[in-house]
Formats: sequence, structure tokens, C-alpha cells
Amino acid sequence: WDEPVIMEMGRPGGRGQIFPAPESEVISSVGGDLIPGVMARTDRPELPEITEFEAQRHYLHLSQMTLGMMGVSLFGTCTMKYNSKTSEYATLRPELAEVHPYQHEDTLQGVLGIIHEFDGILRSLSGMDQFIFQAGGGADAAYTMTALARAYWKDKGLLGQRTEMVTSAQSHPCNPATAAAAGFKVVNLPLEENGYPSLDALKAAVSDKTALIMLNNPDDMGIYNPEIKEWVRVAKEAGALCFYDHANFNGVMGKLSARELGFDACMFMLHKTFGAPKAGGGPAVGAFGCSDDLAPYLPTPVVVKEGDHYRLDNDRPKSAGKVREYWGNVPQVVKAYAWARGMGAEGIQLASDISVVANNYMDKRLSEIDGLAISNSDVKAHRMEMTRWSLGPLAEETGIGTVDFANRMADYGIDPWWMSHEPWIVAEPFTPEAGELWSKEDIDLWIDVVAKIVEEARTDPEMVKSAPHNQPVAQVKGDVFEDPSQWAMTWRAYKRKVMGDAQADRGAA
Amino acid sequence: WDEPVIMEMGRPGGRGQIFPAPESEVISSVGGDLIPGVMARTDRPELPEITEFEAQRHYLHLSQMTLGMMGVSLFGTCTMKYNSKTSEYATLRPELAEVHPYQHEDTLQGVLGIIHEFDGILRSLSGMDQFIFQAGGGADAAYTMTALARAYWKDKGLLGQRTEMVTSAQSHPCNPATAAAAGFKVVNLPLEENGYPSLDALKAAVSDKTALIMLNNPDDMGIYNPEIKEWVRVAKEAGALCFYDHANFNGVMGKLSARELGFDACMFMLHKTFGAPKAGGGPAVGAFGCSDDLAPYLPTPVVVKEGDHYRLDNDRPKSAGKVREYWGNVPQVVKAYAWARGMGAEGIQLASDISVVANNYMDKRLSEIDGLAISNSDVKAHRMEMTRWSLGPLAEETGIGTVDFANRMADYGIDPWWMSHEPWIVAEPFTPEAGELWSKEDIDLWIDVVAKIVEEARTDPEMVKSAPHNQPVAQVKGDVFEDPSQWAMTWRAYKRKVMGDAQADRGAA
Amino acid sequence: MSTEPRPTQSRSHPWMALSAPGVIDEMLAEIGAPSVEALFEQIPQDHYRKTPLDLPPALSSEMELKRDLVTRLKRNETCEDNLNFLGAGVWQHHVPAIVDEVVGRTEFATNVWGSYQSDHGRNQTWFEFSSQLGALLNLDVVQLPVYSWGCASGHAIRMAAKITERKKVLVPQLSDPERLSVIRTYCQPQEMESAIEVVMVAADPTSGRLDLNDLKSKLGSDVAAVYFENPAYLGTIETGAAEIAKLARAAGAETIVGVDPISLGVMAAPGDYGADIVTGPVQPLGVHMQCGGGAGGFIASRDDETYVRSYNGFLVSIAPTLEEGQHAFGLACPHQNSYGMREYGNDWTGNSTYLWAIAGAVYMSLLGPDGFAEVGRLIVSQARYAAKLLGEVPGVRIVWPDTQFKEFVVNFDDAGKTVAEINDALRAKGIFGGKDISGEGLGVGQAALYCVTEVHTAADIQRLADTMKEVLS
Amino acid sequence: MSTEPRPTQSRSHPWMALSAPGVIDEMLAEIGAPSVEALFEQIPQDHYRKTPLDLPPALSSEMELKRDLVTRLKRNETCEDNLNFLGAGVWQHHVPAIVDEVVGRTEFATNVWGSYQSDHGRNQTWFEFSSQLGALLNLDVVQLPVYSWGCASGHAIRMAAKITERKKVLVPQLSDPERLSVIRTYCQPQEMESAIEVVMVAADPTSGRLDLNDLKSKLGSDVAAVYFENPAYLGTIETGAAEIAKLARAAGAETIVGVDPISLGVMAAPGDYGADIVTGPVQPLGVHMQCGGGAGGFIASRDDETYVRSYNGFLVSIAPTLEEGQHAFGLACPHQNSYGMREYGNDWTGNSTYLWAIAGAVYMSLLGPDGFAEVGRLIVSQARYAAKLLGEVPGVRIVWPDTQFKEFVVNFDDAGKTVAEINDALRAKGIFGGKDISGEGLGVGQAALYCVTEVHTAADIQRLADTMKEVLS
Repeated sequence: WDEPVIMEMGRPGGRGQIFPAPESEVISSVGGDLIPGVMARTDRPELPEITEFEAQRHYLHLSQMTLGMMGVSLFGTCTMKYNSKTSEYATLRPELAEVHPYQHEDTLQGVLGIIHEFDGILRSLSGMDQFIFQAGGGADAAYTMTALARAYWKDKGLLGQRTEMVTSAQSHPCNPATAAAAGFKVVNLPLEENGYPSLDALKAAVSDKTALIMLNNPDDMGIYNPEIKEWVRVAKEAGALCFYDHANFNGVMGKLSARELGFDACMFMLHKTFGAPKAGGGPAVGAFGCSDDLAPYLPTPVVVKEGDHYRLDNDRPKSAGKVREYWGNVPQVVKAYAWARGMGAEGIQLASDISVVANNYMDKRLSEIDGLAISNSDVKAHRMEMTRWSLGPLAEETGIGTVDFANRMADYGIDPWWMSHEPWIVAEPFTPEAGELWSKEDIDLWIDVVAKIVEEARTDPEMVKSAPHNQPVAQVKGDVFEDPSQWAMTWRAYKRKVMGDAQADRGAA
Repeated sequence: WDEPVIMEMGRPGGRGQIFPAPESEVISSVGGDLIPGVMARTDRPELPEITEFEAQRHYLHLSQMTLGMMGVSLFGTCTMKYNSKTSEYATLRPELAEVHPYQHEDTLQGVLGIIHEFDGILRSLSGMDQFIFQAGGGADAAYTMTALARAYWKDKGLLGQRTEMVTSAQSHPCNPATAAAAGFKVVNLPLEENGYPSLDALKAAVSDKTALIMLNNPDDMGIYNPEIKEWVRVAKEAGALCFYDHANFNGVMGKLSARELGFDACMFMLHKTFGAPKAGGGPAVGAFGCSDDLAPYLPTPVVVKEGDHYRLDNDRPKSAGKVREYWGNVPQVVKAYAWARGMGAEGIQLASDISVVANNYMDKRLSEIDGLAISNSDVKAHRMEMTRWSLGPLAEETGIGTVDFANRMADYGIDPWWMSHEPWIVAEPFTPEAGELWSKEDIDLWIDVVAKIVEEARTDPEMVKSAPHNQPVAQVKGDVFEDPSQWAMTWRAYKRKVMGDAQADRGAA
Repeated sequence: MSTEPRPTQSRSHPWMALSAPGVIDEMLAEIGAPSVEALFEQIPQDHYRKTPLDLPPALSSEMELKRDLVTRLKRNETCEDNLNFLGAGVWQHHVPAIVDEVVGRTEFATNVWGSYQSDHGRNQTWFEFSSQLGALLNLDVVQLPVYSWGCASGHAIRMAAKITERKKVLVPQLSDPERLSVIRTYCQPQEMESAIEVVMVAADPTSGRLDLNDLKSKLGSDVAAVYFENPAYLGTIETGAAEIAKLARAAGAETIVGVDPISLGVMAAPGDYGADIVTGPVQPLGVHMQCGGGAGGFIASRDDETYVRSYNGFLVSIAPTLEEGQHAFGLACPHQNSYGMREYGNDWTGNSTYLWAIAGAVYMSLLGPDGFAEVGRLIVSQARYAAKLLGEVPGVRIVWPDTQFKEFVVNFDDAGKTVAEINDALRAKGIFGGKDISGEGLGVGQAALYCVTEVHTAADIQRLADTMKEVLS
Repeated sequence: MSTEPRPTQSRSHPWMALSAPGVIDEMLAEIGAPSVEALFEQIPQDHYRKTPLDLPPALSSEMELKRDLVTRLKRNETCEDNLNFLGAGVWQHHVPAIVDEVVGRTEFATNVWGSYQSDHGRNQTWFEFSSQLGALLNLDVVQLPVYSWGCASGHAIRMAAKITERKKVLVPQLSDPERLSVIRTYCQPQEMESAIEVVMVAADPTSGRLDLNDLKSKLGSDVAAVYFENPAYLGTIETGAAEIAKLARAAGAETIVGVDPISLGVMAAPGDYGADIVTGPVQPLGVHMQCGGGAGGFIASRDDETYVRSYNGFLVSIAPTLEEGQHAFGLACPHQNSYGMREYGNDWTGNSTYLWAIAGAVYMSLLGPDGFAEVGRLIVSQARYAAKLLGEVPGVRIVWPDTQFKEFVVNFDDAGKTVAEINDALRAKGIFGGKDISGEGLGVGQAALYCVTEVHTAADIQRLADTMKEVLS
């Protein structure tokens, strides 16, 4: 489809949605012109004027121009799952879609019950004592932890003193970023050759200034820190709270318990690990769980069960305050519950096995392609559910790097790979993750495409550099993205800057 | 997507859908091996073994390889309508989807009420006295008419004598075909130069052997028979029943009343005229309506209202018998009801105006393309909502015909046109219909594509002949379709005939 | 740009682009016509209707329309909120969510018919429907579905009559009156010259199965076909199927078998016991009941040119393309139907239920061989369990307790209540009892046909039995 | 091919292709590992959990899973079956069916994040969300939505603090405690070095609007921003908006306005009365309430580099491609967020609510300028009508009767009953009364915040008033 921008479509007076006029008894009762003159809109917003069918067709065309889950995506750190339409359709029913969070709890027993049941499932998987689902994603759950730490230390009267958060240089960016946004000073521990920071570095970093530590394990390189229990011991000895960012839970589901390892709190990504859709970036849920010691500081409400009745507990005087309005992205919680029930304990454990087997199969096949290098090549042990790889050797040989690959992969109907949050650690990085969703045929296809592009990089590098060639649009010229005189985040701005519409000045700088 | 046939996919033991084992109390109560040995299946059906995700992805790929309503379709005789998702979603609700036709009528008051209301709407549009919706399409409604005629004449004791059905050579094939299948002899009246049969021909054809006449008007050429009232008078004088096939109702909605023109019965296509989806060929509905005189012969059940209560009337001793089980494709009736309510009387009349305006605009623009000819070019009056055209001149000049055009149009994201049910009447025919759905831009785009292919036919006929070039698959080699040794209506047959699988012989001839 | 919204009366309709202000005038100008009326010049003035339209007021906004639809539909009670045991041609089976998704895609649930050139994906899905159903049936030819099982059987009988040039069909006494009525319509009243005579074959009262002696006595050289179902209308399994087919073949008649495809994971494929033509419902293959709107019927046969040339509808064949090694799909024998040959075509065809072919393709691909085995086993187990528990309720007798697949006849002659009364009482307790077949002339007394499928748990069945005990006590 | 279905215990899981029998062994062989366990060699033995998993039994079949979900969800009561007047940040608006369709397409409601190279259609839809919202706001920069309106306001206040290098924000006394709590979280406790002080501005008790004198008194050179909403939490329309913005600008502070986008067909665009940064909810733009799961919040501003460089999340810009005349879409200023700069990025970002950007794009395209005008006019009319009818009920007082958009405060001090009691009584009659705000410290007594939208007909409102009369009599 050669699809115009919607702002160019339509005709004067075209309508896609009509609303009735107020009933005559309403008009005769309240009259017109109900908005005070000074606040009444006098211009006509420049929106498209199209039919319902044109809106439908336009957006269906755009959906067809979106790979979505139609290709093969071994996208590291995102843990592609099958998103069951069974649970999708259940949550679209009026019984959930047309429900208001302020309804009386007697009218919400269905959804409160599901949340409570799922809380129990996560408690078992983590060893924690209470979960909440208010956070809108993994980063928000990390933020929840920082807010909780503030409330905890404030309650202890030490918030002025406990001002630091310690993490690894390889932890997910959301950990240092949320801690900083929460007002903590971030201490990053550098990685050693074995792929994780040394215990000595940790010991040097923690002190009575440390409010908390935030860690993933295994990390995005697929490397597991075998000293993690000792880390937690050391941090707790210094009085710090310990938070386990379980973003990479998939490879260890049913095998590790955050609480047994000593952590005070942890978070799970329901939109990755637990089969709710990622949907191009949310709505998502970061399920946050903690020990009974920390539970008084949780954002409210917390779903609790009393007898056969479920209710929302808002009575937490020490609460850290809300990180987001309401109780969370409830439909995603229901989908995660459905995933956990559909898998069962056995299925969840099997999924973890499969994702690690699949990853190692993928590693094995990638290792056979000349020009690719695994990160921390000295680490000989098998990696967990994802592995960081490098195109460094190939880039030196051909000039084709990981961005070029990403551009070219889409031409094969394959989702471009994930590179890395820390491109400075490994040259030309990419981070594939096999997970338990894909078939052997899918993984083989994906690797075959990588091998093919490696070959193309040697035989026809220009073609790879100018990719994509097989997509709705050609390669984007990225210089506008950093140029204030050219970037245009709306059609208004585009008209003003690029199309030179002199009328389009309102609302500009 | 380069999508395999599903029979080639999967792996042994792969599962897309699981069912639980019977509960232990069931097994202990009834045991196993419940199918008598002689009827128990001993082979394993050769079905694919795939995951839920693979089934989903496969069929979503196939859906993306289907133009569906994504292009522009001016497909004559099909009257493309906007199919509101509002009504689609309403009918997907359990309140209709999970309802059984044998439920007690007290539990069906919602849907019975809708059917009755819609019956009333069609009564007003046609002047008939009672509608039923049992017929699964327009042809089935025509068949209903023939069954009704049999019951009528049987009741009069004249079924042995009234053995003929008279129609125009240009009527939709379903009329002669269903009449023949019902046991009537078909009398086809030839067309005159003005595009319809002469009144004299009719007079010569009808007699005391005529059971019924079946007619469309306007016909698929967009020509209206101005003598239709006289036709009905003549036929009825001979005692025949008169059936109005209202397939082409769109251009005359709110303007003509079948009953006022004298007809005894008529039918409407809810999946064309009334905004229910055609869905690639059904489920559809041919709404059949008739006068009180014919109502006793209707297939049962008939929805009737008594006081505030709706019920199914099965008590019609003279009923012609059923043409199909149950009451009809109920969701499509609901969608048609929704369409009629969403349009209202004013909207329905406007739609008729628009479809004729749009058709004449289309005719005007087509007439400017050299190489195309309108049917019955002596008829100077404006056509109704569709027009039969001919590529004859262009075909003589270039050798490119209407089939080649159809093959090539899809390359432009445009649904190939409808040719004709009667290719012998007009050379290289095509029958475009503009309807009220499409925008002027859509119609212009469609005509521009036709003009472009006309140009291609002159400059690069080979390219047009070998089209499509821009579709998932190349032009089909059609010789297999008439060759018993090659055609393969199932993968089993394909394996046996083409892949030479010697094992695949069971079930063959 | 005006500052005020346009007045309501002139606003354009969201379903018609050309209703936007001014567009029609613009087009009239290009046409060169003075007015819209002028374009209707073909219609004589006295043809125009005189009675003004009298329609309910327009619900012009989507919001009002949705409210109207939902409010009305909520007056229905559903088989989701009630425990349902109605079957008899429309059955409550589990519909996988993926089926709903695929069938609901606008590319498939489209307003268009869709030509072969533009709809490769749809064509392939159709072929996959036929291919998978063929694998269940062990037959090589499957036509795209017609309106219903009854219609499929009607067409099949007419095919047999055409092939054999005979005009009589034998059908079981214990037939579904709904389906039988359709078959009779297809066979025409006896007054028609081309009528096919419908002759009933008695049932063995001890088993509900076909009485082979009665069959033999009626199987003459004038019989075009023997039609029977397996499982049959009353749920019984026809163990004599192979024998019936053998007898028919010996008499030069076709064997037409109606089968429920959901039984074919555990029941023998009709292609394996001598069926020449097979029909059946498509609704069990992933189509919601929809108040009967989920009906559809398939026709299948061996791959013999005689049969293929006598189909009435659409046969989708795989075929090579101009590109070496590629395949595509198209219509085999496209000219033999009524679209191509009007009254000289095979029977007649028209819009049918092809969307259900898409549902069926997805459904069968999800189940695979093991899924069909599991669902078949589950259905027959639950049904037998239900028969057993109901049979233990005082006043209740299961007519043929051990021969059914998913349906079975429950007799209440000893209960002192009619089926209608019992069903009213059950309904008050949220249960839709079996179909009342007392008045169908089947000789089974006050009886109901109960249907139990995979959606019924043991607890559901226990609830039925307990409630029945209460109702009858 | 085996003749029997495989036993249940070894069957593979429909959600995991590699669970099919034998596949893992095959892959282990290719890896060269002796066992699955061997692949977990990195984990020390004493790290493995000792407590066995204690999860509810698997609902391994889709049928059981669906039954469980539906049965549980049916224990909810809905705003479809009840007449609902709850709003306060989650509002019952009409969601067009096309929005549901597009949002539900698996290409959009996908399991993947979707890279820019592969998801052009998604990128364009995002841009169209920002473009249309910009047209409503009369602002040139709109970021993809964050988690909620409260989060958006929190980020906006932190942007203002960064831009002005000041650490105080003024907010209205009559703020939503839910949103305010989130804002406080974002502003940090005062113990933190980088905390932003949240200072309340009093309300004019006669109108509910901001007390400009109090505002002036607090607007010092330490104020980073003035934050207010229009319409405000209690439904009032802030007619002093332009004046507030002028005062803020004069003090060197940013003006941050929270607006409800569904009001913008009838209410002035904030870009036109001096807003520097605008936030608001996206839920009114075609997102179902979903028990609060429909929340999302937008941030917009003028197109000034200072603002653009201080956004925390994703800014989608249109851009040329290597092909002349073609455009595509990508992220502007991609390196300034926390993905690129960890703790040095602007605030932080993560998975958000981008699917609602797609919903919003479709919604706004369907309404167009006239639709927004119509829906705004309808909402304000119905809300005023409701206030009027309720105000006529003895014991009921509308606090600010003529200044609201879709919400308004209903005081019951003279009714002799608490709001909780009244709402219980209404609920028994199928009505969800307004949100009880009596305990929120707003000084409005026993009061409820009622929300009326386009979904409420005059009859609905009359029913509310009649029932209220009954309940209070």
C-alpha cells in the first residue's frame, strides 16, 4: 500500500463518527453555549474528515505494513511469548472492559479474585509475601522499588543518610535511571572479564550510605553471577535493601526463588515472561513483590482476601505513595494469570528448560558463522536464555555493522534483532533470545538469514548498507532526528517546517 | 510471505489444541473403548501437527495475502457496502453466538424481536406482507419461490399442469437454475435491442402452463424494463405467480415497491444490499417476502408477534417445507437490521441516489477511454447502479481481453472486476458497479487503473497477458482444472497424483 | 475554515463518502446531468412507489445503534449462562479463540466476494479446508460447503439420481424432521416429473440402527441411493455401515453417508467403509451456534470423474503457475455449475457458507490427529456418563443406552410429566433440557434428545442429574 | 504413522513448539550437551530453590482455561448492565468499533516490541496520533504516551524543573488525590536533595477555580511551574487559564496544563492560552475503562528545542528516506532518554502505553473536527441537565452548578445520609453513583463527584434523578 498520512485524507464535511444532538428536553432545559466564552473553542481543529470505512481501511493497511508477530523475532531481553487470544478475548468482554476501578468492591469480586490468585502464583515463584500490579512496566516496577526504599528509610529516619543505589554497569538502564529519578546517587560497578562485577567491588561500594542495590541475574549476556547469594549477604550486612530485577526470569523459572537467595523484593514483567502482549510498548505490567517487612510501604491499593471476600486495602499509613493511578493494567494481569494457569507448574518449568536449550542451539549455530563473536569469549559455560553477540570481526572485514544488519533483516520478513542497551561494552552488539515460543524451523530460518546477510556483507556490502529494499519504505535519513529545524513530531510541525505553511505557526516555539 | 500448505507443516506430536481427559469419575463409571470396534477409527488422520501459534501465524499470513476489502472493488452485481463492525461485534457476543435455535422462545425474545422489526422494515420497502430469512442466499430465496410455487399450485390441484417458469435471458442464473432444480421447465425470453425482452414475447410465452415468472429489474446492464407493470399484469392474467428478484435493489431503494408494481413475492440480498458481509461467499441471507395470499405456503418457522411476545409460528399446514434447517443466518439478519437502522429511511434513499450518481460518473469517465464500449449503445438513457461494458474494441486491436484485465488489476491493489454471468451476450464483458460506498477518489483510482491497463495493452501486451506480477503467486495454469488426472481438490489427491505417493490411494476413485 | 460545526441536518453519513456536502453536485456537473432525478429517467413516473416509507427512526450515531443492538440482544438467554443440552444439528462445541480471530479478520469477513487473482490467501485456506476434511473422511474430493447439512444431503441425493439415472432414495425412518424436510424439498413433490421418491427404511427398535432386512426389501434396481447418518439423528452409531454400503453397491445404488466430522478422531472414516458420497455439518468445526446461523454442510466423494462432474458448487484445486515449482489454487470444473450454464448446470449454486470453510480449516489445523482423538473420546465419555446418571433417575429411561456418540434419547413415559413440563422446570433452574422429540412420530414416547459434548464437565452432568431428580420428585 | 493417539502425559504444549516429543533431545545432540541440566551449569547447586512450586493445577486445555476466566469475570458487575456515574480519571466514553478492531489486530496487539525497520505502519500510526492530538491542542510536539495522566504530569513538572533549574511547583488545592499522590512520588520526598516542593494554591470557593490572589502570592522566582487542569478534577472549567499562564510566564515559571482531550472540540486549545507543556489522559480517546487498565497520559509542548531536549520518552518524527519524495518515521532525539544514557538520561522510560496511541489515532481520525464538536456539546449538555435534575431533588445541592464540563460535585449534607449509604441504595437499583469524595479533604462536605458523558441519554439521567428522589425520601 502507498498509504498517505491521515492528515492528507478526506474532504470537507466527511464524517467517520456521529453523535446525536442532545435530546430536546435537554436543550430546552439547559440551553446552548454552555462553555464560558473565554474558554470556548473558536477555531476548527485541523483533523481529517473521512468516513468510517476510510479510517478502517487506512489503519488496516498500516497494520498490514507492520510485521507485528508475523515474522520470527528472536529479540533479546523481550522474551517473545505466545499471547493467547483466549485471554485476549476474555479481557475484551464487557465484564472487564466496561468496569470502573472505583466501583464498589462487591461488584468487582471476579477481577479481585483473579488478581489475588495470581498474587499467590507469583508468591510461590518468588518466595515474596505480597505483590502489587500498579507499575505500568518493568521500569515502573524498578521505580516502585526506589519509592519503597525512600519510604522505608524515611520511616527509619535515615533517608537523609541512605542516599546511594548500587548496581552493575550491565544492569538494565531502568535501574540506575529510576533510582536517579527518585533522587538516589547511582554507583555503577564495572564488569570483570567473567562478565559480572567482582565481589570486592561490591564490598567497596556498599556502606551505611547505601539505600539499596538493584540487580538482574542472569544479565543480558546470558551470564549468571554465581556469587549472587554472597552479594545479597554483603549488601544486607551493610543494611541495604536488595532488589532483584527479574526481567530475565525466563531461563530460571521454577529454579530460583528470589527470597531464598536473600532478596527483599523483586519484579516480574507480565508482558514478557508471563505471556501478556508487549503490544509495541505497553500497556504492560511490572509486578512488584516484596517481603512482609517491606509490605507496609507498598503503594495502595493492595488486593487482599478476607474470608471469601476480596477487597482493596487502602489503609497503609506508611505507604510510599502511588507510582501510577488505580491498581494497574488489569487486563494484562488477567492475561498473565491465564498464562500461568495454562502452563501450570510443570509447563512453566519446561518453558525455562526449553528457552535455555533453544538459546544454546542458537549459540551453537551462530558460532559456526565466520565473522561473529560471542561476548566474554572466555566464559565457556553455557549461557542462559539469551546471549550477547558481536559483529565486530565482520564489521572490521566488511564495514557492515549491526545497524546495517537490522535494516536488512526486515527484508526477509524477520524482525530485526535487538542490539544492546550498552553498545560501549561489546562492539557491534546484538542480543538474540530464543525463548520457548519458536520452533526449531523458526530458529533455523532466523540463523539462515543472519548467515545470508553475512555473505551479502562480503559480496555486496553496498546493498546491505542501503537496506531495506523490500519494505514499505526505504532507509530513513536520520539526520533530521537531531536537527531542530527539521524534526517534526506532528503534521503541524511538518507543514510549517517542510511544506512551508505560513499559517501553521501557532503552537510552535 | 512464502507460505507452505498447512499439510506440509508441523512435527510429530505437535499440538495446537488440547482437550482434557474425561474426569476420573467419568472414566470409572463408563470405562474406555466406547466406540463399537467395527466403527472405531484405527488409522491416524493425516492432519498437520502444529502449535496454536503456528496455526495463528499461518492463517494471519494467508489473510494478509487476501485483498479482502482492502482495495477498491467496483464489483458488479455484488453491491459493495460498508460492513459496520458495530453490528459485527454485536453478533459475536454470547447473547447471539451462544444461542441455540431450539431454545424456548421465552429465552429468545431479543433476537426474535430484531427479526420481527426487520421484517417490518422490509415490508415497508417492498409492500409485501411477510418475510422469512431461512434462505442462505439470493439463489436460495429464488429456490424458496419455486418451492412456494409448487406448494401453491399443489394446493390448487394444478401442479401437474403449471409446469413452466418464464424469465428473461438476462435474469440472474439462479432464477432459471433453481426453477429447473425445483422441477419446472424454464422458458427464457431473448433480449431485444433495447436490452430487455419484448412484451409480445412474454405474451407468447405465458399460458395456463405457466407456474410463475421470475425477473430482475433493473438488470445487470443497468437497464430498467419500463414495461414491467404491464408484464406483471399479463403474467397474472395468465394466472402465473410473479416473483421480483430484487438483487439489484440498490439503485431503486425507496423508489419502487414490488407490491405496488404488482408482484406477489420478492427477495432481497441482505449480504449485498443491506450491509451484511458477503464474506467471500456467505453465510448470506436471501430475505424472502410475499403477499398474504402466498404466506400460508411459506417454509416454517415464521416469526410473529403476539402482544408483547414474539414467537416462532410452525403451524403452517400448507407450508412448502423447508429450504434449509432452522430460521436462517440469524447474525446476518441482525447486521442487516443494524444497517437499516443506521441508515434510516432518509439514508437508504440517499444511498440509492448516490449509487446511481456514482455509476453515471463512472460511466462518463469510462466512456472517455478509447477501446471500451458500453453495452446496448443505442440505449442513451442513464443506467442504474451498474452498467455492462465491453472490452471488445480493445481486444480486437490488441488481443487483450477481459480476463487479462482481471489478472492485471490485482497488481494495482484493485479487486479485479466482475465480468458477466452471460459472456455470450456482450463480447469481453465487464460489469462495474459503483454503489454508495466508494469515494470519488476511489472511483477515480479504479478508472485510472483501467486506463493504465488499456495503455499497457497497447504498449506491452505480453506483460498484461502474463499478469499478475505483483501478487503472492503468478498466473495460474488453468489446464489442470478440467483434467481428471491432474485436478486435486485435496492434498491427499495432490500427493497421489502429482507427488506420486503410492500410499495415498485410499479414498481415490 | 468555518468556526462552527455544521448543522446536524446536513451532515454526511459515516458509511457514504459521497454524502459529504457538495460532492454529488460536483459529480453531476462532470456527468453533465441537471439533477439526481434526471439520472432515473428510465423509470416511468407511474412506477414510483406511492406509499411513503414507514421505517423506525434512524439510529444515526454508532453509539445509539450499539445501544439498541446490545439492549435487544441482552433479552436473549444464552447457553453460556445456562447449562445447555440441546443439539440436534446445532451443537455446543468449543470454538478456539484463533478460529474467531482468523474468521473475524476483515480480509476474510469482508464485504467482497473476492476474485481468485486477488485472494490467493483465501483460496489456499479453502483448499486447506478441503484437504484436512478429506484427511478426516479418507476421501479425495471435498466441495466448498453449501448452506447446511440438509442441503448437502439434498444435493448429494440429486447427484446420485443423476449418476444412476434412478429416481428413488432410501432414508432412515428415524431421521431428523428438520433435515428430512429439506431433503424432501430437494427431491421435489411427486407431482413433478423429475421428482425423486423418498422411501423410509425402518429402524431396529432394540438399537435404533437401520433394519437391514427392511433395507434389503426396498433396495431394488430403481434405487438411486441409500442415505444414512453415522452417528444418526438420535445419536446412535451405525455399526452396520459397511454392510449397508455393500448392499447398496450390489443394487447399483450409491451410498450416501452423513457424518459428524467431530466424531472422526474416534469413529471410522466413511471413505473406509464404502461411502460413495459423504455429507455432514461444518458447524462442529469451529463455528458458533449463532441461533442456527452457524449451519453449513459439506459434500465429499471419491475422486472419480463421474462424481466430480456432478457437483453443484465450487471445487478448489491446487494448480501450478507460470512460475516453475510454485502452486496456486483455482476452481476445477468451473463451467458445470449454474453460474456457467444456468438451468443446464448441475443443480444450482449461489452465495453459500464459505466463511465457515475458513473456520473449519483453522479448527482442524489446531486439533490435528491427536486433538480429534481426544475430543472424540471426551465427548463419547461425557455423553455416556450423562446417559448413565440420567438413567438412574427414577422415571427416566435411556432408550438406547450404550450405542450413542454425543446424543441420546431420554424417555420420560414413567415420569408422569411431559417433556415440555420437565423442560420448563429445568429452565427455571438454568438448564436447557434436551430437544422435545415426543411429537416427531419416531415412536419413542415422551422423549427428549439430549446432547452432551466436550464442554460439559462431570460436575455439569451431575448438576443435570440432580436437578432432574428434583424436578421429577 | 502410529495408529493410536499418544498418551496424555507426554503430549506437547500448544504454546511451545519444542515441547513436541523428541525435539529437545535432537537439539541437545546438536549442541553436544548430555542433558538439559548440563546447560544450567552456571547456577551453583545451592542457589536452586528448595521450596517446591505450589501453583494451582494447570488448565491445560483452552476450553478449561476459557471457562475459568469467563466464570471468574462474570462475578464482576459492569457499567454496561448498570447505569454508571463514576469518572474521576477513568471515564465511560463510547469506543467506536473500528478502534477495537484496529487495536485488536495481532499486528498491533502483538507480542513484540517491533523495531522501526519492520514496523513502518505502526510508526506511521504513532505519528498520526501525535499529529492529530497536536491539532486538538494546537501544539507542535506530542510525545508517545506514558503510563498515566499523573505520570505525565510528574514528568512534565520534572521537565519544568530541569528547564528552569527551580525546585517548586504550584498545584491546585482541589486536586485529584490519586493523581496528586503520583505527582508527589515524582517530585520526591523533601528529604531528597533533588526534591521538588509541591505547594498548594487555594480555590475560589464560589467557583472552584484557582484563587488568583493566592497564586500570585506564591508565584516567586523559585517556582519552576504552575500546574492546573482544565477542566479540573471537580469538573470546573478554568476560565482564568490565560491569566494564570501570563502570571507564570511573568514569574519565569512554566505553565503546565492538564486537559481532557475529549473537551477540545468545544473548549479552547491550551496552545492558544499560553500553556508551555500540556498533559492529559489518553483513555477518553477510544480506550475502554478496563478497571483502570485503560490509563495512559500524554505530554505535549511547543516546538522549542529546550522542551524537546527535555522529554523523557519517545518522540516520533517524520523524516525523508533514501527514496526521493518518500517519507518514513523514526525517533527524534533518541539518545537523550534513559535507554541511551542510563542515569544521565532525562528521567527514565520503559514499556509504556503505546497501544493506546494507536487507539487514539483511530479515534481522532473517526471523529474529525465535527465529531469532537458534537461529542463535546453533547457531554456538556447532558452533564448540565443531570446537574439540574439532581439539584431539584430535595436534600441535594450542586456545588458549582454552572461551571462544569462533564463532572460536577453533588453535596448531600442536607440529605441526612452519607454518600456511602446513598451509593449503596443506588447500587441496589442498578446505578453506580458518583465517586465519594467526602473524605478527600476538599472542604465539600458529604459529596460525590458525578460524571456524565455522551453515553448518558436524557432518560438515563431522569432515571438517576427519580431513583435519587426515591433513595432520599
